[in-house]
Amino acid sequence: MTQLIWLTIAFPIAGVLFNGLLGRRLGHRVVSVVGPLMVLASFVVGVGAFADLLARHGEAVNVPLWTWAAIGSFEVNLSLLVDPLSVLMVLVVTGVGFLIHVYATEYMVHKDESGHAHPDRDFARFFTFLNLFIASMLVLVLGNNYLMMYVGWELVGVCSYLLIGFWYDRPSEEQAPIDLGEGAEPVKLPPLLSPAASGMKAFIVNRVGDVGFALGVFLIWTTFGTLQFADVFSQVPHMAEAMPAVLSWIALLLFIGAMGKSAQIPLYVWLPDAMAGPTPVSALIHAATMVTAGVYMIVRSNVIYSHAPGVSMFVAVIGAVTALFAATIALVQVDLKRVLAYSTVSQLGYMFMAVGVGAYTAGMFHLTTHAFFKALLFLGAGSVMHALHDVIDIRRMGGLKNKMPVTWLTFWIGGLALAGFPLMSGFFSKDEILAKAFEASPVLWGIGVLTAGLTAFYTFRAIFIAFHGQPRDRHLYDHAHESGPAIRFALVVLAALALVGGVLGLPAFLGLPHALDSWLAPIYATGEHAAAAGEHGLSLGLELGLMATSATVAVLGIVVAYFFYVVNPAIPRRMARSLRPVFVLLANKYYVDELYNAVFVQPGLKLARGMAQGVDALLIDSVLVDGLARLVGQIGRQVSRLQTGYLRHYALATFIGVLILVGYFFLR
Amino acid sequence: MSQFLLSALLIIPLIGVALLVLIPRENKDVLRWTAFITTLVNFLVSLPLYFNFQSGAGYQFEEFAAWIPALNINYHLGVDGLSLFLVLLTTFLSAVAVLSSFSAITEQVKEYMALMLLLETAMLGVFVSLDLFLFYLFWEASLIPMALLIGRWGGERRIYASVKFIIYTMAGSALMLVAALVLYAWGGTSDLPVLLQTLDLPAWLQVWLFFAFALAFAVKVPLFPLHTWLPAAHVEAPTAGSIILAGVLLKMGTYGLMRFAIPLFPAAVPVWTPLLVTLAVIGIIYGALVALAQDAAKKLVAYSSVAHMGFIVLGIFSGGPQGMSAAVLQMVNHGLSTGMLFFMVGVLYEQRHSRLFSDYGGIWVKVPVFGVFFILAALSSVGLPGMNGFVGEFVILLGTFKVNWVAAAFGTFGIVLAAWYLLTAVRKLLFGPFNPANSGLRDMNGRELAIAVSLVVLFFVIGLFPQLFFKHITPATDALAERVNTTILAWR
Amino acid sequence: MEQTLFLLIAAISVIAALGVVFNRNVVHSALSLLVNFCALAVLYFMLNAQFLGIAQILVYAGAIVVLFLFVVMLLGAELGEKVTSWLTVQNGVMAVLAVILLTVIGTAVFESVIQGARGDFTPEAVQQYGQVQLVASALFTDYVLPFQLVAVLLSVGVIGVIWLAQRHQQSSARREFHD
Amino acid sequence: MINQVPVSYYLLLGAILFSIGAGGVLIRRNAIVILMCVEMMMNAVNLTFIAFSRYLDSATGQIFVFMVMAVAAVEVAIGLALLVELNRHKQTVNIDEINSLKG
Repeated sequence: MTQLIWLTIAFPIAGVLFNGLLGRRLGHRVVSVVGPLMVLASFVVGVGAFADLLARHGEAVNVPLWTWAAIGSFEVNLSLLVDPLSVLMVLVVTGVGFLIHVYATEYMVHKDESGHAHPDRDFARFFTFLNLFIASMLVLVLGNNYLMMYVGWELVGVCSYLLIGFWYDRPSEEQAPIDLGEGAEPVKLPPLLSPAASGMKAFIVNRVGDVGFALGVFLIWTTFGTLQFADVFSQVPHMAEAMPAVLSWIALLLFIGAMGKSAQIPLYVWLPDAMAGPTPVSALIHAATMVTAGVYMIVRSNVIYSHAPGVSMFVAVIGAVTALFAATIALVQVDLKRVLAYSTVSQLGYMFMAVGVGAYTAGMFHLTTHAFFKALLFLGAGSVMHALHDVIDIRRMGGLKNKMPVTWLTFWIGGLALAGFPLMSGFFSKDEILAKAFEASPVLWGIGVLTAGLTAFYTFRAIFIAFHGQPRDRHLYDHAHESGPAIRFALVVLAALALVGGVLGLPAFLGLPHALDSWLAPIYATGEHAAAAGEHGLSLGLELGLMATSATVAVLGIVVAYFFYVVNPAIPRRMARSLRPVFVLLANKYYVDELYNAVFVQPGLKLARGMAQGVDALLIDSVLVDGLARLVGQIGRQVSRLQTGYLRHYALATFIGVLILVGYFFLR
Repeated sequence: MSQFLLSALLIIPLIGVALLVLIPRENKDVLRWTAFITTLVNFLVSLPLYFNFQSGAGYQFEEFAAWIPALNINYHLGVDGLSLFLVLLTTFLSAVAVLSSFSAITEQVKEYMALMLLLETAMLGVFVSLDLFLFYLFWEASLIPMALLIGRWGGERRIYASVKFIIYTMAGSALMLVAALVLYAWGGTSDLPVLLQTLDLPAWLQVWLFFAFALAFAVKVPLFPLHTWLPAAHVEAPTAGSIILAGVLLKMGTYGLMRFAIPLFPAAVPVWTPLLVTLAVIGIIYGALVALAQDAAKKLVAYSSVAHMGFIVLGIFSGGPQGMSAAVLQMVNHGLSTGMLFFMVGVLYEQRHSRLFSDYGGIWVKVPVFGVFFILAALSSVGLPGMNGFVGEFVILLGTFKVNWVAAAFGTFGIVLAAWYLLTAVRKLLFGPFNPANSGLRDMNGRELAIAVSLVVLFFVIGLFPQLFFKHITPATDALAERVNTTILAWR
Repeated sequence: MEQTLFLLIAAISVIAALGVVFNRNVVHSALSLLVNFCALAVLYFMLNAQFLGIAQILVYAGAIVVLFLFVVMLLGAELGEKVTSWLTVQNGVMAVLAVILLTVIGTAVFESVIQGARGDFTPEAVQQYGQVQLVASALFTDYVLPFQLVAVLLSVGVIGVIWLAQRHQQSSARREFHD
Repeated sequence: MINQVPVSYYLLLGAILFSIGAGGVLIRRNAIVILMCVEMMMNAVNLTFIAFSRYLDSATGQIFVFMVMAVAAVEVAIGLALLVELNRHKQTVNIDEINSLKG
């Protein structure tokens, strides 16, 4: 089955062509079958490849496709790499992807009161792009050289652009200001970007990251002369002695690409605005798969990063800071999807912290579990939106648990996993990261634990406001209803995965094998395992202690949230009033968007206008080019004035000519 | 038969013109279809060029006939890796241009079609001639039809644009003529292959001759400071005129650099490379920035051409074979994607007669098929992997990075700006709330669809299988790069 | 003796020349032109060019000056510019220029020795064959082509003048028709 | 009759007459007088021709004068005809008013 791995890409592309060309004519039912079917087929092939790989004990296999380009020393042969890491990603992408496709078949169909289904006007186009995304993600994950990774990198960027801007004709929406009660002046919130604008913002910010990635790839080719992973990684140890600086530069440049794609500190601004896209898109692209591409890239190039300790530490620091930063913003968000968006940025920070300190397996483990419970949470939020006619502002929800039991229950499971409640999948993966972070530096661990607490708090703040307490908008509450079978199916499966996900990486002291670690071991074997991430440096007691602290912090977060929003809702308002400046700062997302707009966007446009009118139209065009033409015109006019029309002048001119000639000849 | 192929390519359009003369002026459709069939036949005749082209480094399909024996100037045609795909691009785009102007041009169709065919001959002549004066003859000949096309069927300020176009290019190429004469004096002949073997000019002369040639080509490319004729010409030119102007005429500049300037004066290359690379990089950033500030679709695409051609020049002077062969492929890519962008803008212009973004907005809902193709064209121009733009840009930047990483860094930053202005254009045209003024728009008809589909198919073929093209281009560019490098070593 | 005669005639011609230029009345300047031509004719005689002397009197003095007077009469004598005084700045400049030309040619005349192919047209030959025969023989042997051309020139000139004059009648005729 | 008068005297006289003629052309504004001065310049040239022919004993000088006379005659005829024509239109012969050739 491994040799057929290219089918995993071929199926979605077939889906793209089918839905793209015929979808509009064949109606939404056919499209809603073809779309998910293609992804399921890929999943099946993925599982087949997984089985083969198990039989081969994780030994990588290259499936060559065709020679892309061969110019002198630049030789790129497209081929797919089937090894533990890529199969894991394939399973995650196609598995979660399939569930989200099924979910979307119902989500994109609006039911009016009479139960009559109105599919979205561009139903076929939605599934075409969704399949295109799966195909691009698989290209990124399965490619066996940096060029294919870059190709996938850009393709997923374009797909996210197309899908965020799916409802391209919707204008930007104003957000109602937050009232803090007792006559305090309500806090104004910035408007939400329109889908078209946020799509473009996402693409351009990604592109800024891609520039770094591209330069990294060029540097790799310039130093190693090849782009194939295997060849590059084999030369890395020798290069580490020869030119360590180049290696760090490569690692840094590739990480800039990861920053853009996985929304880390400087380039994260596009992810919250990406929520303007339909919720399945947010779930698939902005939670489970695309944003994890950065983590995958670092884990794939673990050999480079383990030989560039400086940059790895930088990665870890960026990850930790992003985690904390995003968590603080999530505390005050009023839009359910934006709470989850900042939570994703924060969790990605965790993953980068893990891979930064060399705990690649922990990073991948958290990536996998995060894919499950974050997709679940997003789909839950989508189910709520679907029921409340696209209202996502939690201040208008309340008491939905009795109206939407399944969504409420699955949302709880997702919330617990995200918060890191003991025995949930999130707990194991986050705890492993914190353990490894503690090994690297207690400061990182401190930030991690603090963020874990905040995560628990804001997750359950949203749950309690939305599902518990009294309904705040009676009209909406009456209309709320549980979602249809497709949505519930997806929610339940994902909830199950979120529950059992932990089994992939049980801690060593339980005696059970750490499944993921043994599974991913081969990909580290290529480069000797520099960081001693494999065996535990910590004593058993210390590890138990760490696990206990992270568990208590999670539970504490939940209890505080319960106390704040269910027992005595007035408290958060009073706190907000007293800490007003902090609250306003968080509500406006530290004014980062406004900062970027003022520093990059506006000056860029002003420079563009300056160049267009000033330099181009004025300086070069009218002054130099047309100016030259006018100059020639003037010279012409001046010379013509010599023809005065008076004979005397002509006679005089002739006379002077004669005089000169005579003078010259006679006096020579 | 195959050894008269190139002359056949030149003559078929002339036969077409003869046919047009016979057809009375009234039945316009007969005129249009005759012209189109001629260009189609010419395209089909040019296909064998690709199929039985042995990818060696030498000139193929050579034709030699004494033209002015006394002065040792002769009618010498030939094709090699550099010009093969440009010939195919010319014949293909001419067919596309003629087909796209069926509904756009209503008055004086006979003259219009005749000029298009003459233009095709002139352009093909430029790419296949291996004799300096023959090249110069076709180079100037290509000016006249294009100027008339802009002058007669253009927009409001068409006279200004066409006059500026002619004078700007003529001024540049006048210097080239002088240099050609000097070269002829030194070399004794104007035959390129002979000159390449026998020529040994002193270094200082090579520097000046290179300057003269490069100036003429830089005007045509257009390179940064000499580009202001392009937006004026594009905005005023009819759609088909723009397609040909952007698609082929700009390539004559870069082709000229690689065919004449670099091989004939290799010693001058290291002297001029820093300046030209800097101008190219400025062109990339500057073109993108100015494009960002445009409020008319056609002007935006025109400035995007300035930016894209900047990439090509960057590739040519990157020194390595990668940069050069990618530059040749990028010429073809730019011809196709910018040609399609102009075609799409033309489709809109024909119905709404306005080029300003403000008149459009949210039209994707009204013209879905058009929307899809426009986005594909924009993405190909932005350099989306899997399509043609990416192949050229990526490999050019790769090649340049090895030699001069600062220029490559700026160039790579250029693709961000490219994304910014092109996607802004897409957003202003297609996205956003529907502008009721466009309610009369109809989606693409069969003819337009045929053009769009054929172009998009080519985008993906080049994007996914560039090796089909590189295998023919690389030998020629390797020879070129090797010639420049050996001279530098010997010279130094 | 001859020298004094030459100086006398030269003085007369110079004064006549100045008269032509500085006379307010066109008729007077025409008459002084006549005097100048006659003085020159005498000089030709002194230079052993009797035929040309006669020709000079016939052509220049007789025909051209008469033509001038005829035209002056036709157009009315006073139509020239009302010259108030000769001492304007412009005239001064022109005069200076004329003097400069004179000095330039003058110096050249004195320095460079006249040399050239000495022909056979010596005074003795003149005595023997007669001046007109000699000139005629030269004219009709090696200069016959210029001679023909002059003939053509003269006829063209005549036709030209007639045409000009004739056009003059038509236009005036046509003008009456229009007015 | 040997000629005591050296050739340079004649040439000098020719030069003087030529300069006076040139001066006249430049100074006077009356077209007729200008034509007269031009005639005078031509005659000065004739004088120098004949002087040369006399002192170099060659007939060519005289033949040249013959040609010059012919040209002069035609020139005056045409000149005056034009002048008459001009007068018809502009009612003047003052060359300052005749400036339609202005660039």
